[in-house]
Parts: sequence; structure tokens; C-alpha cells
Amino acid sequence: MNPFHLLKLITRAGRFAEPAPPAPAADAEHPMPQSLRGSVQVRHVDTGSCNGCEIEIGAAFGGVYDVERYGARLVASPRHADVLAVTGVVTHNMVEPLLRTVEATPRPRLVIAIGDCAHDCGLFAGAYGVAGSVSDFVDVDLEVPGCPPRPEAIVEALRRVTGR
Amino acid sequence: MIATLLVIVQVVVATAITPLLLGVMRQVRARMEGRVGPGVLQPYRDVRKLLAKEPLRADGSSGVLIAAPLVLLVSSLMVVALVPLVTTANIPAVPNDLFVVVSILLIGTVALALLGLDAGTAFGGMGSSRHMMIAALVEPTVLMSVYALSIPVGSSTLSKIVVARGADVTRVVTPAGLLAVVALVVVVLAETGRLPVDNPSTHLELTMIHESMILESGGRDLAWLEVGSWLRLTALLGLVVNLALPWGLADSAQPLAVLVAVVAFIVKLLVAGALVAAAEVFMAKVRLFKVPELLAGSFVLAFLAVTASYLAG
Amino acid sequence: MTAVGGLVTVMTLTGLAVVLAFVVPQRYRSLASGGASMGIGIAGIFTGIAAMTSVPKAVLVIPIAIPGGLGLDPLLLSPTPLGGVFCVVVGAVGAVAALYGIGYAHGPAASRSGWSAFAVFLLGMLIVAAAGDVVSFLLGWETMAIASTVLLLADHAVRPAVRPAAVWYAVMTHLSFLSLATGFALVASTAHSTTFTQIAAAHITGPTGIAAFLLLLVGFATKAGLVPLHVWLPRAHPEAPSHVSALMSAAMVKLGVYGIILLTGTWLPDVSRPFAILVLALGVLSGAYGILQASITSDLKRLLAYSTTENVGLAVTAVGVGMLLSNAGQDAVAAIALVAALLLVVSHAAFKTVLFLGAGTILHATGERDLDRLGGLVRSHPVTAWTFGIAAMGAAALPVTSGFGAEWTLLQALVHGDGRANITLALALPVTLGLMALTIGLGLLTFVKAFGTAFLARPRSAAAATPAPEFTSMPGSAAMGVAQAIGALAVIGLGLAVGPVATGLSSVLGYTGIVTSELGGLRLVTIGVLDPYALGLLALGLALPVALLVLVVRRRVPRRVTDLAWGCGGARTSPRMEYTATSYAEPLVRVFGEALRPTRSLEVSHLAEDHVLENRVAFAQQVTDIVEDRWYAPAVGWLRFAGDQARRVQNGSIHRYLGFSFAALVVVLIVVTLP
Amino acid sequence: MNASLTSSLVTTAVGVLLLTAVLQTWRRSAAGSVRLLVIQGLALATLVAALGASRGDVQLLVVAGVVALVKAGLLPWALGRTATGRLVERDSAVRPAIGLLGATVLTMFAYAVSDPLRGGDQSAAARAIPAGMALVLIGFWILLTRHSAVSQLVGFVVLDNGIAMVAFLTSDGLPLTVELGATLDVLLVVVILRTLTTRMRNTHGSTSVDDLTELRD
Repeated sequence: MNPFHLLKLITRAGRFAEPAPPAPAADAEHPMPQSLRGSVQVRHVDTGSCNGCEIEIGAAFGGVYDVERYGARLVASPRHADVLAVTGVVTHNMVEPLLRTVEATPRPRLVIAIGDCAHDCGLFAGAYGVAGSVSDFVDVDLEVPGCPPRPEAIVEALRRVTGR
Repeated sequence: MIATLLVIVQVVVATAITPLLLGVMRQVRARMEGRVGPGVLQPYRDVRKLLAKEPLRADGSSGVLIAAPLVLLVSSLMVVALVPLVTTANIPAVPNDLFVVVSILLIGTVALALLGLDAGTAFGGMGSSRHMMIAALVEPTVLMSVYALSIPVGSSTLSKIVVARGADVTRVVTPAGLLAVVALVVVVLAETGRLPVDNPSTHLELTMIHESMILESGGRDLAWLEVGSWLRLTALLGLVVNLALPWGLADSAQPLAVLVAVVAFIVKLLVAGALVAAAEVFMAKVRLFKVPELLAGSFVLAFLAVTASYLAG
Repeated sequence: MTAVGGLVTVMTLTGLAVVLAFVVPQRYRSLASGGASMGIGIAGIFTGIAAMTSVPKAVLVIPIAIPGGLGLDPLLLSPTPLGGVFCVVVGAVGAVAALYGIGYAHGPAASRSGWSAFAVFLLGMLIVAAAGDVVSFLLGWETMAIASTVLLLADHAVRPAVRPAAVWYAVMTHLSFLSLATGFALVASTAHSTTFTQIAAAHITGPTGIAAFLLLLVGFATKAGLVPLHVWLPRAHPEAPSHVSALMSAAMVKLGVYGIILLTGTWLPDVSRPFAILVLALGVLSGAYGILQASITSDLKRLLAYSTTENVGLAVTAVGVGMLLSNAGQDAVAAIALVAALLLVVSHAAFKTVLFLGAGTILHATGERDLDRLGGLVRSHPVTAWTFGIAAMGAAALPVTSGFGAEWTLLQALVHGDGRANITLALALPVTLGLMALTIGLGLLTFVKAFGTAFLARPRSAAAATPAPEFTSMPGSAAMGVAQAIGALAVIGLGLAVGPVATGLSSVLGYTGIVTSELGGLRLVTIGVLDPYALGLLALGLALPVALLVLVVRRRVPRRVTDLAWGCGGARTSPRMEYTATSYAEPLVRVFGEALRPTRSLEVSHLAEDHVLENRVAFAQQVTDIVEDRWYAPAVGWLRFAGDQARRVQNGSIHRYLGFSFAALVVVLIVVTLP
Repeated sequence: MNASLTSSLVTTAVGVLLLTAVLQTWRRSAAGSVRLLVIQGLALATLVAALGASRGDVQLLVVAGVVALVKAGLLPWALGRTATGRLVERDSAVRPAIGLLGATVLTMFAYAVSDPLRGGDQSAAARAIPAGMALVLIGFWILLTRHSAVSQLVGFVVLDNGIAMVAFLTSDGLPLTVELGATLDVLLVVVILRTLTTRMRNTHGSTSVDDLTELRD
């Protein structure tokens, strides 16, 4: 595409990120690790999701909700990650990868279960391929309810961690 | 003695400013994409966080996992110390001869490549292989543009080149000089893994070059790697800027001159970084096997620069 | 010790080594004869040093007494300072290789013939380097050729691949001898003398000179393994026992460079002037082509062999640059280029010895030299890993190893040659720099690949997973480790002492523009200074704060060990998923497809039930030496054809032979009756 | 106008001419090539003007104007009409990298051969002659390695620019009429080829001259 045209588009579009809602109040009984304040690298783990949550995560990291402005970023390797965003029920085949991914994440690390499936298997409860919910295998620090959860909810959960 | 002092100042300033440079570049990009962006100080927070995290070591990985990041960091620091960024003075025993600078850069390159191979994963080896191929194909352009710049000065010592260019403006605008600097810009983009050669913000392993080599490192190892590669960017970008605008560098230890030099350097560097980031918004990463074409193009520019300064100039 | 004394010692020790090889029982033969060979090497070093420093020149005259008293000139061994340099190189490499051989040599290589050939090989090379006249030069040359062929043939019984290699080597090396002999004959007949001094004094020119020059150049280029005469190298080096490969690659090949330097500098300088571009082209092309082939091969020793072609190419490049520059009257820079050539020779001798010895240890431990089946050896073979790593850094010309100083000097010579002088320089210098830069870059990739795939990552085969231990209780197994360590120290040492070394070499050439800088670095007067110590200090100064930071941080957060490398959550990541040496070089094969012409084959067999579903996919890619395929294969084919034709002439029928003699008789009669 | 300014002008113009010619072997989009042609034409005009100014020759200044008009105006316009910004089909016979290196080699060759031709003369103009030769050679190179008619035209124009350049630098400029004639001839050729190209595209969708050997419809 002709750069000038692109430049025109950019200038016309301007800034289309939503204005930032007030920062969530830090809750006292679940304090977040101090060392993660201001910078959180997220590794997304799909343990058997319907991809509804993926779309919402995509939206949360997209231009409109722009969770990056609070210091959260998606990364390619759990070695780089502080937070594992787990979506979907845990299927039999994904049990080991889930455990390995958590093992491969350096401490301090958090596990956020995103969506009802991750919380309590949602509508897939009792399906033949399902091994259980995330909390059955690894201890979950934060849960984002909803099927799928709204991007705002995901953003808020991550803001709890970054504290911005 | 004074030279050593100036060099120390340069290293400190450059190291301190480097995360800001990255922050500015990311911020500019974010704004042009309509996002708010994490703020220019984000890289500082990232590094602080990484230092506070525990590094991992896979059973069966060798000492390279621990050593390579430090080697990269120290080599980058050496480059920062040698390249004329703030001062044109250099430690008499270690003149910033460009061939030496390049080979020290190569030490860092090799450290990264070995790190990629060390874990024995598929992606690490892939990144390492691509990284080394690009490094190998960049080499001719680097030396050729150095050659082109050194001809009018009769020396391959960077500070002499910069001083000479600063002395008379006509040197800067000769076709030869321009071509060489353009070629050098391509080199910098390739060496520091920027677009269109490599995409620093990709999450797709198959498109990675730099990222896929460091997939295995976490915690402080990652911090050293990140800072090390950022410092390379600072040094090379700063070098290009100083070749294009060879003014304001300090050659003596007068506080005022040094202050001016520091400010000038910071401004030049940040502006250049912002420009690069803005340009990157308009670019897509080229296919891996289009990269040699790009490098061949820049090599031809550098070569014409040499021919021009010998025959036409 | 004087040079003459040294030479006498060398000969005595050679005799001793041969005798020991024959009398000492199998168990201690390697120890005894290898020890004697080490002695030869050390004596060679002393001879060389004496020759480099001695004024007036030492001369050893060996009269040839043949019953019937043909008036043959006596053999004249008078090592010049330049020859001294090569004596030192040969001696040092020989000593280290012999020491390694004590532990390494086994089977045929440790046989009577094996060890005597080794000693004679050393003697031949030293004679070449010390020769003062044509006859002794050729004598040494042929001794060297024959002895090395014997050594190469050591394993012919166990490995069939050895035979073709030996045939190639024998043919090429004797072609080289042939062209040398012819060339020397021309020169000597024109100069009416066989001593080098008088040949140099004769200032031969004209067509005879040109013919002689070309013949000698071909002869030396063949021995030096320059493209397109390099074909024997990647075949012979891999098949020879590793300590012999080291000797061949690090010492013998250098004598080709020695010859080229003498030829262009001393014997026929006037003739060779116009051929500067030819020499330069030979060097530059060998460099680029050699390293390109090295970067894509996955056979470790083949890789090292091609990299030898590259390094010799760089040395000859330096010679060519020197010739060009002196043609243009820029003698100071030309001298620097020549010093760079010698530096390259010396440094290559150091690191290539270690590399080949390391390859030998790997072969010894795993029985593999295919990088695609190696890996993870750093854990079982730390000493080899360290020494090989250091030598690989030298080969990649990284600071502050020996290779770095050498290539830095050459680059400085290139950049400071004034291209405005004439059009040839203006075009040759940039092109040389460009190709040389490509060579350096590919060299880097090559040795990262070699070290990374052999020593790092996980074993790619069962053999590599369970290697033989580095040190056994076997007598002299420590010798291998020690030899490698000595070589590695030499690589670093030459890198650190580049100043004194370069100064010494330039004094050999009678050039004074190179001095040792304040801290013992290398200073090219009015051009630049390279100071390894200062660089090291700078690195230390910058590493100090980093080290402090590391100490602080690691006290706060300790390192955790996990069981697996990150494989995307999979536990079943097998070593077969790793990148191999072949896949490492794949991008290059694609980028340089035009130059390499790889042959690829892709077979897809479908399932019987469904022609869409694929049953198995077989992909094969082979990259051969294009020079060999395009040039040598046709020549060999033509020779075969000619041979067949010739055979038709003699079919064993007595009448035909009578016919031949009758025809011959008639011809003779006609000739004699002609007025 | 003082000599140093003239010589630097000449040098820069020559550099631009050479660079644009080399880049022509790199570009694949017709629009890009035409843009480069504009720059090249302007550089040529600058060169002529500089020479005219140095020799105090008014006629040359007029010629410069003509050159600017035709080479930077009419020709690119005519070509642009043909190209209409669309990408030419991947029409290079060799890989772009090879094409570029080929152009470099040709440049070197040009310098090598025309060194005797320029004799001892060290003036900026004389030093620029090899660049003109290089343009001619590169023009041929483009004609050789490209298939599409538009690229052929581009190569042809580059060739012509080279010829014109050498002519200006060696002689004291061609007579006005000759130069005009030559330029107009080129223009004519381009216009004819342009119509031809349009016809080709209409008859069988591509403008690849290879298709002229076999008609498939």
C-alpha cells in the first residue's frame, strides 16, 4: 500500500483506544507479588477451549482495550512469562503440557484461569475428553468468570497483577 | 586519562539511556497504531522485574546457557565504549578501529548463536541458523561501507572519520558518503533484528530469528540478553547518527562541552529511534530468502560508494 | 644450536625414529618412535629459529657420492630466514601431532611403516623448508609426497573409502611434482645453476621465465590446495589418521604457500609482476569457494579440509595484494600485506592442528565424524570442547585469537592501499575486500555450526550419547589431551603476542614498519594499532560491574533446574527434532544455489486406499564439489576413453607387434637417410 | 558560477544517474521504475546545465531545458500511462540479487574500459565518462534480463540516457538540433511501443515480449 495513503489513514484514525477505567482496588487477602508490579509477561495456554476466550483475550490485547498500556505483554515462551493465562477445560492430552508449562515458568509466577470452562468445566463438564478444570491440576491465583469473559474483565484481572 | 574518563561517561550515559530508547521506539509505534502504549519507561520496569525472577536451567543444557548472555552483554558494552557516541576521544591503546569493533560485535553474535543451539530444541537451532546466515551476509556490506567511509580520511578509525566528516560539510553530502551511510543503515537494521529483516515483537516461532534463540532463557539471563541486544542498537544507531550529523561530540573534558555532547547525543539518538520506529509501521517483515536480496542491494550501494570515491569522486 | 646443527640433529633423530619403529615391540612403539618424532619437530623449531636469526647464513653441504662419479652438484641445505619461519611451523606442528599420535595412533598408523613414514614425512618437509637449491628442494618435496601417501593409505584395509582418496592424492601430488620439476628445469637451465641464490641473481625474464612461472605456480597451488586444484584436499584429509591430517593440513599445505612466496618474491619477481592479478584471483576464489563448501558440509574433517583451502586462499590473497601494491609502488603497505600472509600461515598452523586433533578425539570417542550424528560432547569431553572451541574462535578470526590479528593486518593493508594509483587497484581492492568479508562471515557460521552441533545440544545418535571416556588408563591417553591443550594455548598465545610475532616476521622480510606497541600489541606505523592486552583490560573493566551485579542478584534469587528444555509442553521431544548441521546450512544452500547446484530428490508415496493421503515422503539433497563435477569428471572420462583407444593398439597379437617394430625400423631408416 | 560548485554538481548528478540506473535493476514495480526515470532525467538535465554553465554555453542550457522536459516529463508520462501503476509481472530472468550484482560488475567493467578513453584528463566531467558507459551497459543489461515490454522500454531509456551523457561529456555537447532529433526519436519509439504494449495487453493479458513468439488465444 502506498505509504502516503497509509499515513493518511493513521492520522484520520488517530488514537482509538478506550479511555482507561479507574484502576481496580488491590484486595488485601490476595496480595500480588511485589516484583511483578508494572511489568507482566503473559503466556497463554489453551488446554481445550472453544476459542471464545481466545477471541476475548485477543480483544483485550488489541488496540481498543489495549491492556499493554498497563504493562502486560504476551510472550512466546513460559521462560519469559510471569502469568499463565489458561483457557478452556483441561483435556486428557493437555494435562501434561499444562503441568510442564507451569513447571517451565520461573517464580514468582501466577496462573489465571480465564472463562467458566477453566473455572469449573462450564458446559463441557463430564464430557468424555475432559480431565477436569484447571484448579484440579495446578493452583489458580486468579479467576476470570464469564463464557466468554468480557475483555474488560480480563484487562481488570491483569491490572490487578500489574497494579497500574 | 581524560580520554578514559570521557569513555566512562559515554558508557554510563549510553547504558542509562538505552531502555529509554527502546521505550520511545515502542511508544511511537503504539501511538501510530492508535494504542496508548505502556509508556517510555516500560523497559526499565521489565528489566527490574526480570532481575527479580529466578532463572531456569534445563537439565542437560551446558554452561553456555549461563555464559552466553553475559558474553553478549560485555561485548555490547565494549562496543558502546569503543564507538564514538558522546566523545571522539578514545583510549590511546584501544583506538576505535572499525574492524575491531565489528569483530567484537561478532563475539556477541556468536554467543547468541551458540545459546540458540545449546538447548537442543528445534526453534533454537532454527533461529541460530538464520541469525548466522544473516550475520555472514551482512559482513561484506559492513566492511565495504567502512571502507567507503575510510577512503577520504585514510584511516579506518571511527573517531577520525567522524571528526573529518564534522570538519567539512561537503564530506557528508558527497554521493559516496551518502551511499555508504544508507548502506550502513540497512546493516544496522539487519544486525539489530529490526524490520524488515526480523520482527522484534513477533510471537510466531516460525517467523522468529532473534526471539527463537532466547526462548530458553528466563530471569536474569533474559535480562542480560535483552540489555545486551538493546545496547547493540544504541551503539550502531548512535554511530550512524554521528556519521550523518557529526557535530556536538566532545573531544575534551570541559564540563560544558561534555554536557552539550551528552544532550546532543541523547536527542539525536532518540529522534533517530523514533524515526526508525515510525518507518517500521509502514514496513512488513520480508521473507527470509528475500533478505539476501536486501543485503545484496545494500552491498551494491556500499560498493558504488567505494568505486565513486576512487574513480568518480 | 646453529641451523646446521639443527638439521643434522633432525636427520639423526629421523634415523633413530625409523630404527625405533622397527625394533621396539608393538606395545611401546608409539611411545618410542613418537617421542623421537617429537624430537624431530623440536629440533626443527630450533633450526628455524636459528635460521631466522643467524647472520651469516648457515649452509649444510651434502655431497652425493655415486659410484662411477657422475658430476652431480652436492645437496645444498641453507635455510633462509623465510625458510626458517616455515621450519618453525613444520617443527611445531610435527611435535604436537607426534605427541598426540603417541596416544592416538592405533592399528596401521601405529605400525612399523606407519611411524617410520611419519618421521620421514617430517624430515621431507623440513628439507623443503631448508633447501638451498633445486635438487634438495625437489628431493624433500618427493620424500614428503611419498611418505604422506603411505600414511594416508594406513587404513586402506578397514575403510574402502581410503583407496580412491589415496589415488586422487597420489595423482594430484605427482602432477604437482611434475610441473615443479619441469619449471625448475627451465629455470635452472636458463640460470645455469641449481642454487636458489644464483637463480634469483639471474633475473630471468622472457617466455622461458613466463612458462617456468606458470608451471611452478601450478605445482605450488596444487600442493597448497588452491581452487581449482584443491580436489585432493577434501578427500585426503578426512581419510588420513587425524594426527596425520593435522600434519598435512597445518604444515604440508603451507609449503605450497612458501613456494608461492619464494616464486613471486625471490626467484622470478620480474616475471611474476604482471601475474599479480592471477595470484590474487587464485587466493580470493579459493577463500570464498573453500569456506562456502566448508559451511555446507556436515562431515567434520571434510569441513576442516575445505576450511584449509579457505585459509591458504586468504594467505595467497595477502601475497597477491602485496604484489599488486608493490607494482603500484606502495611498498610499505605491500610489506604489511606480506607480513599478514605469514601471520595467516602461522595462525592457521596453530588452530588447524588443534581442530584436526579435536576431530580425531571425537572420532576416537564416538566413531563418528558426521556432525549430523554428534552432539552434547561438551559434557563427556570438556578438554576437547575447550580446546576445539578456542581453535574454532581462531578459525573464525574472533578476538583475541591468532586468526584475528592476522586478518586484521590483511584488512588494514587492503584499506590503506591507495586505489587512486591505478584502475587495477581501484577495482581489485574493493572486490578483494568484499569477497574476503564474505569469506570471514561464512567462516564464522561454519565454525559456530561445527562447535555447536558437535559439542552442544543433545546427542543425535546412540554413538554420540555413549562416547568413550576422554581419558583412559591406556598408556599415553593423556598425551592426546596435552597435545590439544598445547595447541590451544598456542592459538591464544599467538593472539596475545601478535605484536612480537608480527615484528619478528616483518624483520624476516626485512621490513621495519611494524613495531611492538607500548603494551606489547601490534602497531603498524602510521596506520593503526591492535593491542590485545588493552582490549582485554577494557573487557575486564567493563565486566567488573556486570560481575558485581550478577553476584548481588544471584544471592537474592537462586537458579532452578528443570528436567526438560522448553519443547512447547511436549515431553516426547526426541533428539531427532533438533537442528542438525545439514539443516543449519540449509539457508545457505538455498541462497548460494547458483554456485552450489545441489541435487534434490523428493519422493512421495501415497497410501493404496487414497491417492491424497501420503504414506511416506523421502527427501534427499546432495551437494557435490562443483569444480570436481564440471572440470575433473570430464577430464577423467576423456582419459578413460583415451586409455581404451590405446588398449586397442596392443591386442596381444604377435604380428601386430612385429608390424610396429617394422614400421619403426622403416621410419628410422628414412630419418637417417635424409640429408 | 565557480568551478568547485560545478564539479560538485557534476559529481552529484553523475552519482544520482548511476544509482538510479543500478536501482532500476532492483525495482520490480513499473511505477517505481518510472519514478526512478524521472529522477534520472532530472539528474541528466542538471548535468547538462552544469556543463553549460561551466563552459558558458547558452545553447547547452537550452538543451538542458529540453532534456528536463522530455526525459523527466514526456517519457515518464508516456511510460506511466502504459504502466498505470500496476505491478509488472515478475518479469526478471535472473534473481534480483544476481541482477544487482550484474549491474555492479558492469559498472566496474565500464570504469575499467573507459579509463584509457578519458586519458590524463582529471576534470570532474572526464571522471564522469565511465558512469555514462555504465549507464549504457546497464541499459543493455535490463533489456537482456527483463521480459515485460514496459521494462524493455525502461531499459531502452536508460540506454539512451547513457548515450546522451557520454555525448555531452566527451564532445562539447551535441549541436542542439542533433540532440533534439535524438530525444524526439526516443520519444517516438516509446509512444509507438506504448501503443504496441497496450495492444499486446488487450490481445493476450500480459505484456511479456516472450508471448510474441507464440500467440495463445
